[in-house]
Amino acid sequence: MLAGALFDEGKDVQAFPYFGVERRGAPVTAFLRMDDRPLRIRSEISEPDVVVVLDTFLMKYVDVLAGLKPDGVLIVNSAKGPEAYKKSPSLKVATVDATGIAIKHGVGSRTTPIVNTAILGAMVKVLGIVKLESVLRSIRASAPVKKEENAASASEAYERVVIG
Amino acid sequence: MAKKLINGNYAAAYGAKLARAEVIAAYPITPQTAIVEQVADFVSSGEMKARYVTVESEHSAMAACIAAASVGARTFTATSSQGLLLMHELLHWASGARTPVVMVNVNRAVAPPWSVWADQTDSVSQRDTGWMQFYSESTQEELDTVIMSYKVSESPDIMLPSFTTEDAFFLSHTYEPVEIPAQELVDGFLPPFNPEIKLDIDNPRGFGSLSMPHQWYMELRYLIAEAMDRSRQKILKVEKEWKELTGRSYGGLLDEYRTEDAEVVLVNAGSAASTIREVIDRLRAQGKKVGLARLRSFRPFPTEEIRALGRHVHTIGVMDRCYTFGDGGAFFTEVKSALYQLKDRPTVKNFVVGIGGRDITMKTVGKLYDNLYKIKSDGLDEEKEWVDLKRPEVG
Amino acid sequence: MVKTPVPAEENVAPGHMGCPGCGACLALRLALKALGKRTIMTVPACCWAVMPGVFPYCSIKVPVLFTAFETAAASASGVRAALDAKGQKDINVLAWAGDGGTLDIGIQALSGAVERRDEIIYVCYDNEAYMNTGIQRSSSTPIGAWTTTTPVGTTRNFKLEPKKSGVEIMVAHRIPYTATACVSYPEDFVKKLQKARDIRGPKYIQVLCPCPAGWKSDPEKSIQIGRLAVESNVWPLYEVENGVYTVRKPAKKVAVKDYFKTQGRFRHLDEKEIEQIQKLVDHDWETLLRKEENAQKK
Amino acid sequence: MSRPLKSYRDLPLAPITYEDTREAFKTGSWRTFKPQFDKSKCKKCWICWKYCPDMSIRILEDGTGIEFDYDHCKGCGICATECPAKCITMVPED
Repeated sequence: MLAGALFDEGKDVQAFPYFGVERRGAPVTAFLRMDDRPLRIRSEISEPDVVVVLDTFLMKYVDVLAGLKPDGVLIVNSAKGPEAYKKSPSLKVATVDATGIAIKHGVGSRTTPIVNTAILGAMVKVLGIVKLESVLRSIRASAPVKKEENAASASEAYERVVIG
Repeated sequence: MAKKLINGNYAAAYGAKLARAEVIAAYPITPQTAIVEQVADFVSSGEMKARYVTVESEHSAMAACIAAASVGARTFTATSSQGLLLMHELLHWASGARTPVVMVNVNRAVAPPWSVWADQTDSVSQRDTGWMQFYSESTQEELDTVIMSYKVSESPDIMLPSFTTEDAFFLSHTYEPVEIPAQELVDGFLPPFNPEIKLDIDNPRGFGSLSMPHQWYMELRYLIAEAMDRSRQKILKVEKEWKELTGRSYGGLLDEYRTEDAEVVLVNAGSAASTIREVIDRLRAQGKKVGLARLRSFRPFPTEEIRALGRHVHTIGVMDRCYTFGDGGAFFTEVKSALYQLKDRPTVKNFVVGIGGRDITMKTVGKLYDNLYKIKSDGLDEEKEWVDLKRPEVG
Repeated sequence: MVKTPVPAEENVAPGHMGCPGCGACLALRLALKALGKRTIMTVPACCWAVMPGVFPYCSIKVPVLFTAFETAAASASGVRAALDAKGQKDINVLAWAGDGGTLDIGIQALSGAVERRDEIIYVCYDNEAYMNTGIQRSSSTPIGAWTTTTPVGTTRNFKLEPKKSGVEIMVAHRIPYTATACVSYPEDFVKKLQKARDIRGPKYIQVLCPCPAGWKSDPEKSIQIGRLAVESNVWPLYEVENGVYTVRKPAKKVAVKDYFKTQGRFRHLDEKEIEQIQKLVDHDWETLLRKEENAQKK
Repeated sequence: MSRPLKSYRDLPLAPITYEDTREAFKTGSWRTFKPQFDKSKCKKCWICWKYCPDMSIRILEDGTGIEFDYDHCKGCGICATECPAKCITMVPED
C-alpha cells in the first residue's frame, strides 16, 4: 500500500517480502526501497534507513535493529512511549498503539487485529516521504474489505503517533 | 571365465546380476526391453536375490530407486530416449540426494519424429543433472562398466548416481562374444553397499529437507560438484583394479587410439569408435597419421586429457550423434571449451553425424579424415557440418 | 500413567511451521500415534514438506523421505522393496501426501502402487486445495468453493466440478482396505489406521483436514467445522474392506448451509446454489447407502 | 552428530536432518492470544490434549490437570473451543 502511494506520487519503488515459510501467524519480513531516480539494485536490504516493527513480541526473538543505520528511524507498534525503545541517542524512535487503533476501528478480528494500515498512517507522519491522502487513496484501492475502517485507522495513527 | 554370445542388453542385465543389485525398478521401452526381461528372469529363477518393482512409468522407476537407495539397498534400472527424458526431474533429485543409483541407458533418438534407433541426444541432454555418464563401445565394456559404476558411485567420498550408455541396436541388439566374470571375482571387487546414513527407524532423520538462500543450499550443491571432480581419480583407480582382476580396461576417461603421433584426430563416443579404429589402421597403412580419442566419460568431463591431446594435435574433428541447437553438438562445445585456455589452440570442427540411427560407415569415417586433412592444409571450411545429410543438388 | 483417548506417544515434535488451528498437523500427530515409531514415511511436495522445518531440523520423529511431487506412492514402493530386500520386517511404510499430490499429480504413481499390491499405507491428508502454494484449486476442492484459481468474480467462477473421490477410485482398484476419516474424530482415525496396519497389501485412507487459511475459517473452530462436514454428509465417514462398505450414520443431520456458514470460502453462494449442492450431497449419500446394502447382500 | 555448521565441511552428505524443532523453533512467538487453564473445573477428559495440533498441552504427571507449553503454543484456541467444561479461556498476550 505504501509502495502504491509512493508510486502514485511519481517515485520509483520496489516492494518485496523475504519469501520464506509463510504461515498464518509466523513472523514475516517485508522490504521497501524508493528513490526519485530509477532503482537498479536488486538485492536484499541489510542496512535500512527505517525499521518498522508491527509486533513487539518478535523483538524477543529477532534483533530488529540489526543493520539499522545509527541515525536511522525505528517505528514501533506499542502503547509505550518512544523512550522504551531508544537504544542509542542518535536513533530516532516513534511509537503508536496501532493494535488499539485497529481493534477500535474493527480492522481484522479481535483475536488477530490487522495493524498494518494503522502503522502506515504513523509512517507517513514520521517519515514525511509521502502525503497522507496518497496513502489513504492506496488503502482504499487495495484493502480487500473494510476500506473505510482501514483508512480511518491510518488517519488516527497519523494523529496519535509519538515521535521521541 | 565363461565366454558367451550375448547382446548389449543381456550384458547390462549380467552386470546388474553380478553386482548383486537388490532392488530393480524399471519400465519397458524399446530397445531396452531385453534388459528388464532378462533381469526379471534372473529374479524369478532365483539367480538374483532382488525385489523387482514393476513400476507404471520411468518417473516412478527412478523415484523407487532413489527411495530404495535411501534405505541402503543397491539399486538398478534401465531406460532409453523418452523414458530418460521423463526421468529428468528425478535425475536431478538422485544426485541432490546423493543416492548412488546405477542405470543403463540405451541411446535412442528422441521423438518426434518417432525413432527407436541410435542417437545420443537423450543422454547428452542430461549433462547438467549431476550424474556420471559413461559411453560404451562394446558389449564387453557395457557389462564391465555397469559393475565398475557401482564401485565408483558407492564409494563414500563420491556417492553420486551414474549411467552407462549403449547405442541402440549397434550394441543393444548385436550379439558378440562376451566374457562373463565369475561371481566370486565380482564379489571380491565390489563390496556390499552399506551407506553410513540411511532411512533407519533406530536413527530417524528427514531426507531431502528445505534450505533457504542464506542457509546451506549453495554449500550442499557445492558438495555435489566436489564429488564429481573427485570421481575422475576414482574412475581410474577402479579401472586399474578391474584390469588387475580381468585383464580388461577401457582407457579411463578419454580412450585414445594411435593419437601419439597423429596429425588429425577424431573425437567420438559410443559404438562407432570400433569402426573408426578399423579405418585408422587402414589409413595408417597408407601412411596417414590419423587417431581416435574416445570420450568414454562425458561426466566427469576429461578436461585435462582433452587439453593434453590439443597440445600436440592441431586438427581435431568432434563427432556428435546429437545436436543442442546452441553452438553445435554437446561434445563439440565441451571439447572446444576445454581447449580454449591453450596458448595455440588446435582447429576444431563439429561433425554432426548418425542422427536418428543413421549408419556411420567406414566410408563416412574416411570422408571425415579426408576433410580434416583438407582443413589441416587449407584451414577450417565450416565449423559445423551435418554429415551424410540429404542436401538439395548444388547448382 | 494417565489413560488417554488416543495413544499417548508423540512422534511429532512441537515447533513445526503449521498455521494455528491446522487440521493437517493434528492428522499427522494422530497418524504417528496410531502407527508408532516403526514407521518410515514418504512425503512429497505439500504443506508437510515445509512444516517440519528447515535443514538441519525436522519435527517428524520417524524416518521421512521427502520426495518429488508425483512420487509419494512410487517412493513408498521403493522403500518397501528395500526393506524386503534387507529382510527388515514389521515396519510400516506410510506415504503421506496432500490432496493435490495424491489425486492430481500423484494419482498415476498411486494407481501403480495399489495395482502392484505393494505393502504400503497411503494417507491423503485432504485440506481440499493446494494450500502450501497459497490455496489454488485441486480436483479435491469441493464444488462451490472459492480458491485463488476459482476466484468467483462476476462470472460465478467458483469450483464448478464436484470433488473427485479418492476412496471410490481405490475401490475400483479392488484395494484390500480404504476409508475416509476426519481429524475431528481422532479415535475413529486412529482405529482405521491400526486396522489398515494389520491388513496385508496396499491401504488408502483419506482424512479431511480443516485449513483455517484456505477455508477462511476461525482457527479455534477447525474441529467443529470437521464435525459439521461429517454430520452434513458432505464428508461421510466410511470404510470399504475388499468391496464391503461400512458407513457411519451421523446421529443428527446438519444442513449443508450450516456447514458452509462456518467458512468464508463458501460465503459467495446464494440460496439456490447451496440448494443445488444440498441435492448433490443427498444424492451421493443415498448412493453410498445403496453401495453398503449391495455389498452386504453379496 | 549435531555439530555446529560453520562451513560446507561440516555438512552431511545431503540435506539430511539430525535434530528436531523443539528447541530451534519457539513458535509461541506467533500468538496474539494465549490459553489459560482453570484446574478447578477440569474433568480430566484430556480432549484439549487430544486436539492440540502443536503438542503444546501436557497432562500433569499426577493426572490432576494439564499445563501449556507456551514456548510452542500458537494460540489457535481449539482447546478452549473443545473443552466441555469450559475451563480454558483465551486471553490477550501480555
